[in-house]
Amino acid sequence: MNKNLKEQVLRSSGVNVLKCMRCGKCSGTCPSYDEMEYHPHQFVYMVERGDIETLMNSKSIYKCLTCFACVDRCPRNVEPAKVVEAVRLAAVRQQGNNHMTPAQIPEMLDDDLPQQAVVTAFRKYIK
Amino acid sequence: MQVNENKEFEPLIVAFCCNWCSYAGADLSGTNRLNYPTNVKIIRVPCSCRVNPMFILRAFQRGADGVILCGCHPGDCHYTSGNYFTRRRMTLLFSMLDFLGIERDRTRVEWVSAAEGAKFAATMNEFTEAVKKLGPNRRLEDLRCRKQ
Amino acid sequence: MQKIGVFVCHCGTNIAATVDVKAVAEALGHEPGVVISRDYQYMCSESGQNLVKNAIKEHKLTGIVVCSCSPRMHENTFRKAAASVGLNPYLVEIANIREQCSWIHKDIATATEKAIILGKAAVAKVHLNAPLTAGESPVAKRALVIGGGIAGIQTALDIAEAGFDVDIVEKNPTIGGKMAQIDKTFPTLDCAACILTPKMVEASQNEHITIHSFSEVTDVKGFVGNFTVTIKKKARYVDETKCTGCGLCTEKCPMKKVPNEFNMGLDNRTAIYIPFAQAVPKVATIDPNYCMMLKNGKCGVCSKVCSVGAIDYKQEDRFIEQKYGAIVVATGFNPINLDKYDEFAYNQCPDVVTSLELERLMNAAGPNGGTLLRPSDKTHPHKIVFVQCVGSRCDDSKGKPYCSKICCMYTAKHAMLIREKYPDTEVYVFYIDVRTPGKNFDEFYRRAVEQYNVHYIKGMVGKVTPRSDGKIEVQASDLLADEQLHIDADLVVLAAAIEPDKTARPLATMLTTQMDTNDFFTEAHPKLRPVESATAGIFLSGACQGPKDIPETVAQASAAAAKAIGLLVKNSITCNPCVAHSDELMCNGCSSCEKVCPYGAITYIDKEFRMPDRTTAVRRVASVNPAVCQGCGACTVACPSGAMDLNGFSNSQIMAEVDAICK
Amino acid sequence: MQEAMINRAKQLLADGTVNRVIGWKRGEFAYDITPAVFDSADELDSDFVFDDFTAANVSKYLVKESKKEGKVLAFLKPCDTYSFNQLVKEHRVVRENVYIIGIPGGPKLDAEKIKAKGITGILGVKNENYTLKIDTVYGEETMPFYEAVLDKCASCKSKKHVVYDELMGDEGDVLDSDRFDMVEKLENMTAQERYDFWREQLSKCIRCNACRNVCPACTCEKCVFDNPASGVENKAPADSFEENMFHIIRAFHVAGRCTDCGECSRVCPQNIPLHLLNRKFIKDINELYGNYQAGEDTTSRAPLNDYRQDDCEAGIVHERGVE
Repeated sequence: MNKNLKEQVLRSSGVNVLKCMRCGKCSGTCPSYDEMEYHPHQFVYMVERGDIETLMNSKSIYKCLTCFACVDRCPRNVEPAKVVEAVRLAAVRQQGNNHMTPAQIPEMLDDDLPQQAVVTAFRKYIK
Repeated sequence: MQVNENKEFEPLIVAFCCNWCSYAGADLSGTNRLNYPTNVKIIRVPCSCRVNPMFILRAFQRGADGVILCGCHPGDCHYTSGNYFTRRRMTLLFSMLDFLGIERDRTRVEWVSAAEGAKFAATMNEFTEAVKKLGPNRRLEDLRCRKQ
Repeated sequence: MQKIGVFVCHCGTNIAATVDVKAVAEALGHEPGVVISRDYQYMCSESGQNLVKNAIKEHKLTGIVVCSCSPRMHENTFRKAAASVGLNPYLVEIANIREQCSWIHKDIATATEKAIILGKAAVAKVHLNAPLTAGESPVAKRALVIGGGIAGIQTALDIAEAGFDVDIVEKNPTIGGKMAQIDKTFPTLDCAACILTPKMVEASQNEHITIHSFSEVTDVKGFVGNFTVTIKKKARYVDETKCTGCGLCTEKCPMKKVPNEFNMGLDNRTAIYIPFAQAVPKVATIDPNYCMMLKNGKCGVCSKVCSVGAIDYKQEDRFIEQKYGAIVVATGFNPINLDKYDEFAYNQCPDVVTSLELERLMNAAGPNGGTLLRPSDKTHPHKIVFVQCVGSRCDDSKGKPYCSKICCMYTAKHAMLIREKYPDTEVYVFYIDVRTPGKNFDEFYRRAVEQYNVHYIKGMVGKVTPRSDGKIEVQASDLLADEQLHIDADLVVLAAAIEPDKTARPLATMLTTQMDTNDFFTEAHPKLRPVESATAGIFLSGACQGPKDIPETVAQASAAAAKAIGLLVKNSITCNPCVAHSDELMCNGCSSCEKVCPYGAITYIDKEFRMPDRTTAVRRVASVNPAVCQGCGACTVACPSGAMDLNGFSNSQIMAEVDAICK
Repeated sequence: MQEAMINRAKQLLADGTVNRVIGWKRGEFAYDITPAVFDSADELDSDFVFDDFTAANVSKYLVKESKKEGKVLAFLKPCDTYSFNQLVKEHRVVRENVYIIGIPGGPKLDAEKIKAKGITGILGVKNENYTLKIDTVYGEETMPFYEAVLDKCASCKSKKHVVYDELMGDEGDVLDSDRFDMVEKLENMTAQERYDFWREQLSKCIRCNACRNVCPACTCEKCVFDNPASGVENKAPADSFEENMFHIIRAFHVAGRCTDCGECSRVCPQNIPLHLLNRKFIKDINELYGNYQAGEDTTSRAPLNDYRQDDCEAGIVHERGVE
C-alpha cells in the first residue's frame, strides 16, 4: 500500500472515502459499468485500502465518463467520480517524469501548435 | 497564588463545574485515582450557565491565576440549552479580556462529561501547566488582595 | 448569630491516609461562626450521623458542613439527618475532600492544605444558606394523549385502566393511525385490522376515555400537573352526537372524485366520507374542499338523505379548554416525500409505489379488493423489485441520516406474502444491509429467503426507467457477483424513509419540549429516561421519539402510560426548592431571562409599586413559577440588574466560595 | 430646522396629540446643550434649541417620561431611534405614549475639539461650505468643519430612522462605516500593547458614572454597582482592578443590547474611548454569530439570549487576532 499516493488521491479529490456505506448505488447507476474492470464502488473501497497502484494501472480510469451520475445519486455524498478523476490524475502525473523536459521544447515548437498545449503538457507531465 | 520554599510558582486555579457532567467527571477522576495538581479548587454550580462573568472577575481580583469553566458537552446539557448560552457568554467575555491585554491562557472553557474522568484530570494538568508558564496574574489583580 | 458545626470524615483511610483530618477539623474550628468541629471514622454510618444529630441538638446549630465524599454521594444522607433533628436540610453543605482531594493527591501536606481550603469555602457558603422549603403543587387527575395511532390508543387504554380520565386528540376523522392502513403485521403475519380495531373499539367504549377526533391542540399553558390545553375541534359539518355512521350519505354523495387518503390516493372517495369501515368514531365528515354545498351552496343531497338530521353545513370550528396533569405525545410518523429522488421515477410512473401504497394494494379493503394489481393497467405484476433505504441512511444533504428501522422487516413481509399468494411472481430485494434484530425477526427474514425463495441482492438500485412497453427497467448493482443487473420489472416498491409528523415541530414549541435536528422528540435521557421528555409532565410514546415498529411502539406506549400514571396518582408534586426568584424591586422587566429559560418558567406581570415619593407606579416585573423552574440559573446571568438569583446557588454564596478559595 | 421643529411641536401641543415635548435647551455656554422637557409653546419659543451641538440622545429619558400621563413628543435623530427601539424591545418605554418625529442626524460638533485648537470663548458656530466659522468673544475664528466633528458622528453607522411617527427632512440609509477600524487596530497589537493602552485609558477613570448615566442601555432599576447585595458594589475606583471591572461588566451587561450610539465616549470627562469596548463586543458578535444591530427591530432575539448548536467554541479567542 502506498501511503503517499493514497494521501495524494484523497487530497486532490477532496473526498472522504470513509463516508461510504458500501451500498453500491454508484455502480448501480454507472453507464460505463460494463466497460470497467474496477467499478465506482471498488474505486472508493480500494482508495480506502490504499490500493491505488492497481487502479492506476487499470484501463478503468479512462472509462469513467465523468457523467457524475454516481456523485448525484450517492446517498452519503461520497462523490466516487471525483475519486476516479483523482486516481486518473495521479496516474497522469506519475508518468510525466520522463515524458517532457524544458530542453525539449524548442524542437517541439510549431507555429500551428497552440501555446496552451505546451502549458497543458507541462501541467500534466511535470510534477 | 502561593510561593513554596523552592520558589517555584504555584498558581491558584478556580474551576467552576456543572453539577451533572463536569462535577461528576471530576468525581470520576478521583474514583479512578487520576492525579491532577492541588492548585485546582472546584466550585460546584448547577449548570455552567450559572457562572456569571462577575464570578470569574472576582476570582482574578482575589488572587486566582487561572479560571476554568467546565460543563456538559454541547447538546448534552442537563437543562438542554444552558451550555449553549455559556459558550456565547464566555466566548465574548474571554475575547474582551484578551482585548484588554489579559493573557488568553488564564481562562478556558472545557466540556467534560460525567464519563470523562481522564479528560478532567488531563485538562486540569494541562491548564495548570499553561497558567504556571504565564506566572502570577498581575494584569487583573486587586493589589489590596495580594497576599504578602 | 450563626452557629456552624463542622464534621470531618476519615472514610476509613480513604480520606485519612492522605489528608490530616485532625488538622482539617482543627483549622476549620477557627473559622468564624464555627462552634464545633469534629472528625470521625465514618460520618455516614449510623453512629456518625448520630454524632451530627446530637451536635445539632446540643449546640443548636444553624448550619453544618460535612467534609467527606462527593455531595453526589451523601448530600441527601446528611440532609435527611439534619431534617430529622429539626435543622432545615438546605442548611447542610458538603466539602468534597475525597473524590476531589484525598483520592487524587499524594502529598499529605498539600492535600491537607487543599482540604482546609475546600472546608473554608463550604463554611463561607453555609453562612449564607437560607432555609428552603420545597413547594407543592396539585396534580390535575386527567391525562391528554396527542395522537390516536396505536401508540396513543395503547397509552390511553393503560392510563384508563388505572382509573384516570384520559383524552385522545386525533387530527384525522378517525383514530387508528398508520397501523389501520397496514395489511399484515410482522413477524406473525396476522392482519393489522384484526388486532387494532378491537383496541379502537375498546378505547371508544371505555368510560374514562374521551376521543376528540378531527381535532388539534392549539395552545398549551401551565406546567407539570397543571397544564391548560386548548383543543380545536375542527368543523366536520356533521353532528357527531346524531350521526349513526349508516353511510347512506356517502353512497348518495354526487362528488365521487376525491382522492382517498386512506388508500394513499390509489382510489377515490366521496366528499362526505367515513375513512374506512371500522373507523372510530364511525361518523361521517364533509371535506369542505370538495363538497359542492359548502363551495357554492348547490347540492345538499347528504342532508336530504340523512334520516337523523346530522348534517350541519353551518358548523364551525369549536375550541374547548381542559386541564391536564400529564401529556403524552404520540404524533407518529409519515413516509417522506420522494420528489427529489427522480432516479427512482416515483413521480413518473404509477407502477413505482411506496411500501405503504403496496400495503393498500394488497389489503382486502384496498382499491383492488386485495388482489395485487399494477395501478397503471390493473394487470398482475410478475416481477417485483423492492428497493431498500430510499432516503434513509443518507448524508444530510441527500435525505435522512438515520436508519428507518422498520423497512427491512416489512419488505421481508411483503416479499413473503407476494410469493405465498402469487408463486409465479419473482421478487427481488435490493439491500445494503438487512437489519433484523428483534424477537423472531431474523428467523422471519431467513424464511423469506429459504422457504419463499425471495431474491435478496446486496446492492443498490441506481436507476429506474419506465418503458413504453409497460415494463420498468431497473438498473442495479449486485455487489457480491460484481455485476450490474438490468431487470425488467412490472412493479417497483420503494421503502421510503419515515419522518416525524409535520405537526410535531409546532407542538414541541407549544410544549417547550426539545427536538433533535430530525424533528424527533428528545427523551430526557437516552438510556435511563427513554419515555419522558426533558420537560416535566410531558411523556413520549411511539415513533414521535424515533423510528419504531409496532411491538416497540406498544411497549413504549405502555411505558409512557406507566410514567403518566405515576404522576397522576400523586395528589401533589414536591418541587425542587433550588429555583430562581426575582427581586421585584430591581427587575427591569426587560424579558432577557424569559428568552434563556428552557422551561418557560418565567412570565411577566404588571405590578403596582409604591414609590419613595408616595406615588404609585406600575412596572412590568418577572415572576418565576417554582413548579416549572428546574434551577439551571441561565436567567441569573442574562439579568443585567442582578434581580434574578438562584436559591442554593446565589450570587453571594458563589462569591463567598470564590473569596474563601482565593483567600 | 429649529424653527420648523418648534412650529410642529406647537401644533401637536395645540391639537392635544401630545402634552409635552422632549428636546434640548442651552446651558451656560453655546455648546453646552442638554435634553429638556417643554410643557408649553412659550417655553419652546424661548428655550428650544436644535443646532450643531445638540448631540445628546434623548431616548433614555423616555423610560421615565413615557410612563407619565399623556403623550410626549420626542425628536429623534437616526442613531437615537435605534436606542429607542431597543428600549421598546426591552419593554422599558411605552411606545404608545411617545410621538416620534424623526429628524436628520449629525454630524454634530465636539466643543472639545474646537477648544483644542486654542479657540475659546465660543458664542456660536456656523458651517459654511465645510468651514466652521466660530463666533467667539474674541472675534471670529475658522477651522475645517470635519476636524470639529464628534467621534461618534465621524463613524456614523446609519442615517435611517428605524422607528418614527413622522419624518422631518429626507430619510437616509444605513451607511458603510469604518467604525471597527480602531478595534481592529487594537486587535492587531500585542497583548502587552493592548494592556498598556487600556491601562493608560482606564486609569484615567474617575468613576463619575457619566457613561453609565447617559447610556440608553443602562436603565436598570438598580445598577449592580450601586447594590450592596450584588457583591460587586463600589463607588470609587480604588484599585486598577476596579477600573477594569466596572468597564468590563458594564460593557458585558450591554453586549448585544448596545446600539453603538457613542454617548458613553461623548460624555466621558476624561475622554476615555469607552465605545471601543462596546464595539469590540459588536464586532465579535457580528463575526461569530452573524451581523446583528441592536435596536434595528423590536422582535429579534439578542445574540446573548440566543444560540446555535454549531456556534464556535470559546477557544476561538486563541485563534483570532494577536496574542
